[in-house]
Amino acid sequence: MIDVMYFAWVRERIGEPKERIETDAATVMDLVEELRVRGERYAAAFADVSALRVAIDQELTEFDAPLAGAREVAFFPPMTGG
Amino acid sequence: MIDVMYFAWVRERIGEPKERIETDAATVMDLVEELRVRGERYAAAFADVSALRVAIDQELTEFDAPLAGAREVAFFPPMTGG
Amino acid sequence: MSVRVQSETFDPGAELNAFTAAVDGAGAVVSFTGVVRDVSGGLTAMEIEHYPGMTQSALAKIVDEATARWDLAGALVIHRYGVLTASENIMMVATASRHRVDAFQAAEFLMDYLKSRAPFWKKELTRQGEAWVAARDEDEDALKRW
Amino acid sequence: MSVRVQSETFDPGAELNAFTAAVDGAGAVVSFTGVVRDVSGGLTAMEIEHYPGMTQSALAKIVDEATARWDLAGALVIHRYGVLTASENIMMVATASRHRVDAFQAAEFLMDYLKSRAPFWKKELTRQGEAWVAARDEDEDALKRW
Repeated sequence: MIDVMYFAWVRERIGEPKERIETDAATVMDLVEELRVRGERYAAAFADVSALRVAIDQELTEFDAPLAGAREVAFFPPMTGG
Repeated sequence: MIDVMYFAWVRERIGEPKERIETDAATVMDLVEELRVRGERYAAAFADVSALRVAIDQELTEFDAPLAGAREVAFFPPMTGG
Repeated sequence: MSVRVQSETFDPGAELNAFTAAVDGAGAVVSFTGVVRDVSGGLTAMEIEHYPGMTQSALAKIVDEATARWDLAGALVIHRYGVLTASENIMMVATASRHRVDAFQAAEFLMDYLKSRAPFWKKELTRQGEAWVAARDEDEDALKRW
Repeated sequence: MSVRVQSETFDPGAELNAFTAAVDGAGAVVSFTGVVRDVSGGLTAMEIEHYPGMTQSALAKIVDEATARWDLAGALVIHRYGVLTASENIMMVATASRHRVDAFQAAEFLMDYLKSRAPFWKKELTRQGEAWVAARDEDEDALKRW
């Protein structure tokens, strides 16, 4: 089980800030593939991963990063702080 | 007649902040040559003009600048503002 | 070194003075304040979302990096989240050093990283509707110089 | 655009807040504050001499140059002269812009020019005696990047 979190417009497209997901995905990208087939809202949110950023356990990482041991994965658009 | 002003250690070496001088000097450097022969304190202050800066009528300039029409010439070390 | 993530507003002048007093001995203090501006002329509010579990640690990491790279006597980051209106302060960075170049460079570094690597997202609410602020390529490019 | 040359002290925080309020609409405000620091551990005072007839116009010219080069909503320079003691504020620069890069660049430009082109001279009075602060080659070199 993994906590998957969504922020900003990713959160709005999916309609949830957070969910727990049962997955055997090996990498972030594998998880994205699993999410995409969950329905239209997911397909819309994950249509273009180049427009997204991902963090595993609150550290920014890449989409080819392994998920082994991960407790929390977060998807969001490029950050706009400052 | 021209007002000649001295600041910082130039002022201290010469012992005066300001004096009026009768001069026909064509350039700043000509004026420096005239001042140097006024005595030891002047010779000490103007020993190395590369260590000095000059302003004519309150605008920074160079030692080869013409003095024609100048009302005020100021000599001082490199500035240390900020 | 101090990092604060908060919804409440803050007083940049009071923060600057307190910061300067605390880093006694540093000759150079640089501050940056980010203010909500009404670009379109119809802004009713700015909403800032963040990733609570990650924000504090991401900011602390950025500040640690700045402290390692420059000779700093102190660094401060304050960043707000929640709903803000025009002219409200969004965030503030302050750096102190014996050398003005270090203070300036560290402040710019902190700002560049805050823009693109701290988990904040801004949404503008205008009379015409609402829109997430898009990240700008030049903000991503700005990181390359460090 | 505002230039003040004064012997009295000033409150950087209050100045920053007043400046920010006056440039309403600028999203980015940068400030630099220079503070007397006791490098040697024996400083009793810092004396700042200036060239009254030239100071204001030299500073105004530097500010005009910054305003011409960057997209500024405002710029402020305050510089003191006279006798100051450790931890007193010497000077302050503030810039405001819609773009953080402009605000930072203009503030650094103003500082670089203030260091080497504004007619101020600092003397340090210590228990061991007094000495004029020497201009540093790196301050002169800093002008080359502009």
